Amino acid sequence: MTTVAPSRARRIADLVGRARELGIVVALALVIIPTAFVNPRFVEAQGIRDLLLNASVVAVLAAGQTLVVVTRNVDLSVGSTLGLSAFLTAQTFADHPDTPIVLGLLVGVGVGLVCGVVNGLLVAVGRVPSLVVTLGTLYVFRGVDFALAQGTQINASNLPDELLDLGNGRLFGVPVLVLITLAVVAAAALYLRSYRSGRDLYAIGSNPEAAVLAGIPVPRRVFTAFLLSGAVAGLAGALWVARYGTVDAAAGTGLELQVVAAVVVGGVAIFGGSGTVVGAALGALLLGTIASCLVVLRIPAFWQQAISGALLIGAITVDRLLALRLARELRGRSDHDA
Amino acid sequence: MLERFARWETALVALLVLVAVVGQIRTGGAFLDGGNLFYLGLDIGEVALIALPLTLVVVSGEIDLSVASVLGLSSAVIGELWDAGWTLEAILPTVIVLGAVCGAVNGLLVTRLGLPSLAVTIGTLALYRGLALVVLGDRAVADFPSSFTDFGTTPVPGTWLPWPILLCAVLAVAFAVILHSSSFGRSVYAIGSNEEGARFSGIRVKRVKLTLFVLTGAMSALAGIVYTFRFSSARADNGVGLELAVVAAVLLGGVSIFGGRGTLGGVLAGVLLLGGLRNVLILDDVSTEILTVVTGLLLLVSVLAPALTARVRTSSTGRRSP
Amino acid sequence: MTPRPAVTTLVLLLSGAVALAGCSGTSKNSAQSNAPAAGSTGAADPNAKIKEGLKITFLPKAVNNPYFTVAQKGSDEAASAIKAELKATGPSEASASSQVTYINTAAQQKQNALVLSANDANAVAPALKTARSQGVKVVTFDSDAAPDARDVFVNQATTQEIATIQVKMIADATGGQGEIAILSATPNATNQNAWIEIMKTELAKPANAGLKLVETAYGNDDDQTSFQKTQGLLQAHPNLKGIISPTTVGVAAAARYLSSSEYKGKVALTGLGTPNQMRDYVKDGTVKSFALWDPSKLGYLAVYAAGALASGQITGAEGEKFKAGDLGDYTLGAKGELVLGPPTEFTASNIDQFNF
Amino acid sequence: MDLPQEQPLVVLDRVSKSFGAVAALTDVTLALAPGEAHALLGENGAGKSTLIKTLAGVHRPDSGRVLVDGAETRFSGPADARAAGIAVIYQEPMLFGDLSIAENVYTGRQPLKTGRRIDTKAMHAHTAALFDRLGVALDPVRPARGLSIADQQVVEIAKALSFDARVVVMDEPTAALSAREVDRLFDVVKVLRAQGTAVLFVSHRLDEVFALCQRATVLRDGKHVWDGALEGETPDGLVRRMVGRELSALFPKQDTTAGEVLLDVRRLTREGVFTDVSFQVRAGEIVGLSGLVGAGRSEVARAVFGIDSVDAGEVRVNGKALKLGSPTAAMASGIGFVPEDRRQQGLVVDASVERNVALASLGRLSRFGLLSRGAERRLAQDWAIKLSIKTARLGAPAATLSGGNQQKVVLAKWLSRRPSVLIVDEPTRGIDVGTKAEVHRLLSELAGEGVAVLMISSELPEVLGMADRVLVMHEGRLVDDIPRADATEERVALAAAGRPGVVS
Repeated sequence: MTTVAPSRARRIADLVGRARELGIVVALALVIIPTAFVNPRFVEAQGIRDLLLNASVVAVLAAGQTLVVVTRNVDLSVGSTLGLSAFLTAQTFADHPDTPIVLGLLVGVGVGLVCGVVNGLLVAVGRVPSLVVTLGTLYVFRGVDFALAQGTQINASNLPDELLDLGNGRLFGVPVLVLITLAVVAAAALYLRSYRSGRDLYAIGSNPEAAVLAGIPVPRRVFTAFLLSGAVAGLAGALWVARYGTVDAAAGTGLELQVVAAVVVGGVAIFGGSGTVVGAALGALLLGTIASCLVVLRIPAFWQQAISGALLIGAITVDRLLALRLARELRGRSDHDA
Repeated sequence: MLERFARWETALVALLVLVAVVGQIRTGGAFLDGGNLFYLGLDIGEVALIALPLTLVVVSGEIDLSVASVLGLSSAVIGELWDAGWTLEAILPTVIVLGAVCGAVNGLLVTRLGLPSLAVTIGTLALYRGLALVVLGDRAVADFPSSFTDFGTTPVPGTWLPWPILLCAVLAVAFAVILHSSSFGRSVYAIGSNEEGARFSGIRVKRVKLTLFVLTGAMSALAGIVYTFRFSSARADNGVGLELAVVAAVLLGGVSIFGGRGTLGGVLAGVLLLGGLRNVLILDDVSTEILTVVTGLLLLVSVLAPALTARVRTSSTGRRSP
Repeated sequence: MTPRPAVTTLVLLLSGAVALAGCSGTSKNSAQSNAPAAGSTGAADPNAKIKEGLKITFLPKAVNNPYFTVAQKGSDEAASAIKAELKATGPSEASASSQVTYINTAAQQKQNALVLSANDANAVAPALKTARSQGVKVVTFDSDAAPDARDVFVNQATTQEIATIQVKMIADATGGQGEIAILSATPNATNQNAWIEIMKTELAKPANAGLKLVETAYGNDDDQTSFQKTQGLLQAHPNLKGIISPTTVGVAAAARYLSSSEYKGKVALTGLGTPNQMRDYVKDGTVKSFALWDPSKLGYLAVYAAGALASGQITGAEGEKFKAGDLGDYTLGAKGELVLGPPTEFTASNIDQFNF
Repeated sequence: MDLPQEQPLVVLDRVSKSFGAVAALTDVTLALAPGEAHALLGENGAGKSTLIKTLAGVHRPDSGRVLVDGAETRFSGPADARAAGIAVIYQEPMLFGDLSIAENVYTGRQPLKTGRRIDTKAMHAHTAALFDRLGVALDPVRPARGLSIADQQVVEIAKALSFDARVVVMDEPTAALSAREVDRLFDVVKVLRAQGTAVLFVSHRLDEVFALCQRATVLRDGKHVWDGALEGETPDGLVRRMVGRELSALFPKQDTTAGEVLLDVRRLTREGVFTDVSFQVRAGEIVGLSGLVGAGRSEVARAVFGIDSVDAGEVRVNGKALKLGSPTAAMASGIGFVPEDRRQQGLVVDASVERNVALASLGRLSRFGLLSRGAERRLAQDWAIKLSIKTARLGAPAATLSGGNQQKVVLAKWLSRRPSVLIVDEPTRGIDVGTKAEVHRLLSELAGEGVAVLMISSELPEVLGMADRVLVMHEGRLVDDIPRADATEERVALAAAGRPGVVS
């Protein structure tokens, strides 16, 4: 157990850890630069703003999802949570046009929190697999949404201008929505990186049994992860209203798969333990950018979905190969004992 | 003996009976009417066909979310080939082989590269649906001869039984035999309960799993054929979102998402329960949103109930071993 | 252990199942046409009174679509006028096949008539035929089913009128010069595809020679998708001068994007939209004019037609006449088609008179 | 050395704990005084693990009290035990592979800076300082994944040091360590004792126990048998207390004449795991494979059976070359393999006994792929009787059986295939003494019937008593091949420590 050639093992681990974020940035460049050549508008201010705006809702959801996925769980109900929160937020504004914006956003967050509590209780206390629980609540939340909406739609004209400005306004040329997204991603990243309870989430996902032995309150932490994921999805719902101005009960249907895809492309291990919020957010940006590029490059719309799917599979394959490589390197390095 | 009563399958059958009785009363006898049962059968046909192989996949501890996309892809290919002048007799086997290939891609990614099937099939969910759009685009092909579409729209002569359900029943027997009475099925359970243990017992884990994914692909393609003929409409977006309904039915049928546990009978009861409940609620003019909520709640109950009874049982007898 | 035999058995069974489907070669060219239409039975009695207590099912494309919520209001009015029992039901997502269950249920419930807007003209046809064979009268509105699968189709306006007015509006807004694009609903939407065909003919006319259609995009009648497709169109075509969106969801999303972007006022937008959704954009100058019929009147007329059918006043043959309450007299056109009337053009000057 | 006379730090007072019908601990009392190194002795399955987990707060005792500093305490979880100053170092440490070493040391107790943020720099510095104290050079920043068991143990010890634990429990810490590492560990323990820490030391190596500890407690079958000062005690006396009978009563290997070479392993290499391993096992022979945990013994067995792939070398069974990397091929050639981890590898614990017995014979039990349940049941009944498997019914899940009976089910699974080569990995780990003797008799009978048996075991007496020859591995290489006559505890231990053949 003498010297373990520390710098080398560390370097490899670091490289693989960062390779993911670097890789996405490179991929982004590979996608954007040729597109910009073909169509310079793509990288003008409006084009860049649109790219960021398109990715922002998914990026926010991906940040919340990361908290759950690193604990070896998954939250498939985010799309429905977003829909429910979007509708209730919009309705609050439509019924009470004088509602302060912050209060309205809090309504969204509150709705999300309630959904998160339901998921969290079922998973952490009921000890039921999260995949099944959140698949169930995916239906339940959406059903409640339909029941509340009763086929109505809330339009931009019913919503206060301040809210819509939030979705379209800019601060120093950057859309406010993008700033909010950055704030959420930064907060989640900070939490996961620099707080004890955040690190606990990684520990739980990395080795649940050891987490119990290490005295980590596993159920409470998992509950918190779902709670936060719900709250973030709720906030995303409120942002959705601000961005699109039109909300009916179907808002955000099917979004969960996009979010999981973004998280996975972003390098978060689907079985927990590793991955970063920044990676997940970059994953969302990459997927959104590719979709936009295909439109701009006038690639038939029909190809877009196939390309996203192929990309997702490519990403997890590369990940897996890198992980195997890393494992081999680490194993080689610790057989030293000379 | 008591355990037998506490089994989830028993509860499911009881629920089914309850739904049938209440449905019959609430709808004034319309529920168990032959005509209604025919429609009920049509409605659950595709879900049942896909649920059969998916049960085996989930018992083996994996999952396949790409099933509905394979259905869509096969429907799109049927349309495209039909437009290109192929005969249906040539198209149908081609499509089933295509489905098997889709399944093989899933299976190879899972077994050869060791990727988690959840992530892989979320990817192929998008990929196969995307390919369906590439193949058929925005077109809808509808001019199939009635000799074929009748398969999806008429009952077996002299009965109320829809043809797809007859097909499904035959295949259900085959799958039940495979899962419950064959050495292959025994391997599937062993892999699902303890993959390592299965490997140490000489079971070819990778090959079994690959076979299951191929079967699932082929059956999804078959469901695509049924779907296409039932609506006499080949479209790229056929069956969007159906994967959740199938997974819900399988889980409701008592199959453990972690593998190793579940029966085909339970899954069929799950399919019937979801379909029957839906049918009763629609007949009774209950609104759609309630349907969605009920589906979700049933799913939650299906996992909560066993978890809770298990906990009650262990707390009464104590844990077995450290 | 040997998994082989079991699997072989299954593969055989699967192939058997396929073989079961047919024996001789059946291709597109050899196939005979579908069975002849069920056709109208019996003769119309123009003097028959509309029966009371008719049971009618109202089936929109999806229950949460605001357009149909408005149409349903009209149908409720008509139903209370003819003392019919109207039941609105339907799927929560507008997929091609989801309506079939509800059609079957209507037949099962022995409804007198079914009023629906078809998600897919062909996918609903077999179920509709079965329903008709069980005595259910079928009226389609807004979006037709295969003509041999229904009795009457209530068209909002003729296809020609709808296409023409939109081309006229975009020509006005762009000054008749420049590239234009279309933002449609789903790629399979029957209505939109028919309108787009005629729009293309219109655009080919010398009067519209300055307009060049560069792309047709599909927003899938989904707000977010339509929104992003609008973005894509503008980026892909730097010289784009105008967009036509012949769908209420698409036009609202496109307007919303334009009004918040740099393209506001530079790129013209028109199409089919509801006054409530579009009011702000007309007032802030994003949109000069758009068109639509009144969906509630459409629902009203459809229910009256259903009542007339179920009471034997009409059978769906060309030339038959009936009185549709407040809307007055209507005459059936070819293939059992009724036309509500010309679409209304909404501009800043008249939009405040409408509320739907 | 004087016994510490102060008040004990921790006392387990007449603690009992059972799992279902199995009583793991019955009225066990244990007291740990400050500054003492206390040995906990007992055979596998005597209840040591349960006792440790009770101290660690993982298990709550059914009856009895836990006293900390004389006050009765209830641990509602591991966090409580840790808060009370009790650190447990498990035999196979439980680390978080994805997290850095430093984070593993400071899980839940990371040093903080302003805003309650984790002070990563300080954490790395503290960890490096701990490793300095231990005299090891591990990089605090690298992830724990891929560390050797010895290194993982060091991380665990650093963790215990980091929160100034007053009671440190070490569960067979030396099993995987080289002699030099053991010396270093003992130095660390002395430092701990000097600080007034109590060390509870679990080991099968009695020489280490005598070198390190002042007092000992012996458990047998979950009961407290003896405790007292080690001064004046002899290893033999302790073993008698642990086993409860004379050693000679065990290990009834009959003498057989070795026949044909049935298993011939030639220059087998798996990079980074084992290198250039060659040996033969003949019909009627029991060959022991000995060595420290982690020396590569189980890995060789796994490779021969085809679970893991190899990079070089070949295996011949009955003279024919075996296709490597395929358990199916290994089974077809006549190899049976009773793996190390019974619950994870040997059994499908959720499945019934009969299904487990039949699991390796599915092909033979079915026709056209259809399984005959009658044949399956007959097979299971047959072997349940032969091996006297004690179970309420054959349909009961294997999880409900005791460890010994579970092991018999695994044996039945392989014996029903009539193997010509049987590899058994730790065949008697964690099973009771009676069953243990049955397993030994069975292996001996098999050899008598001409089966070639390769037995991997960490229990030296078992290896010495059963094996015709003893192979010893050290760090992935086969270092010694000792005939029965020359096999002594000392020689095997020296070879395992990397110094073969230096017996005086």
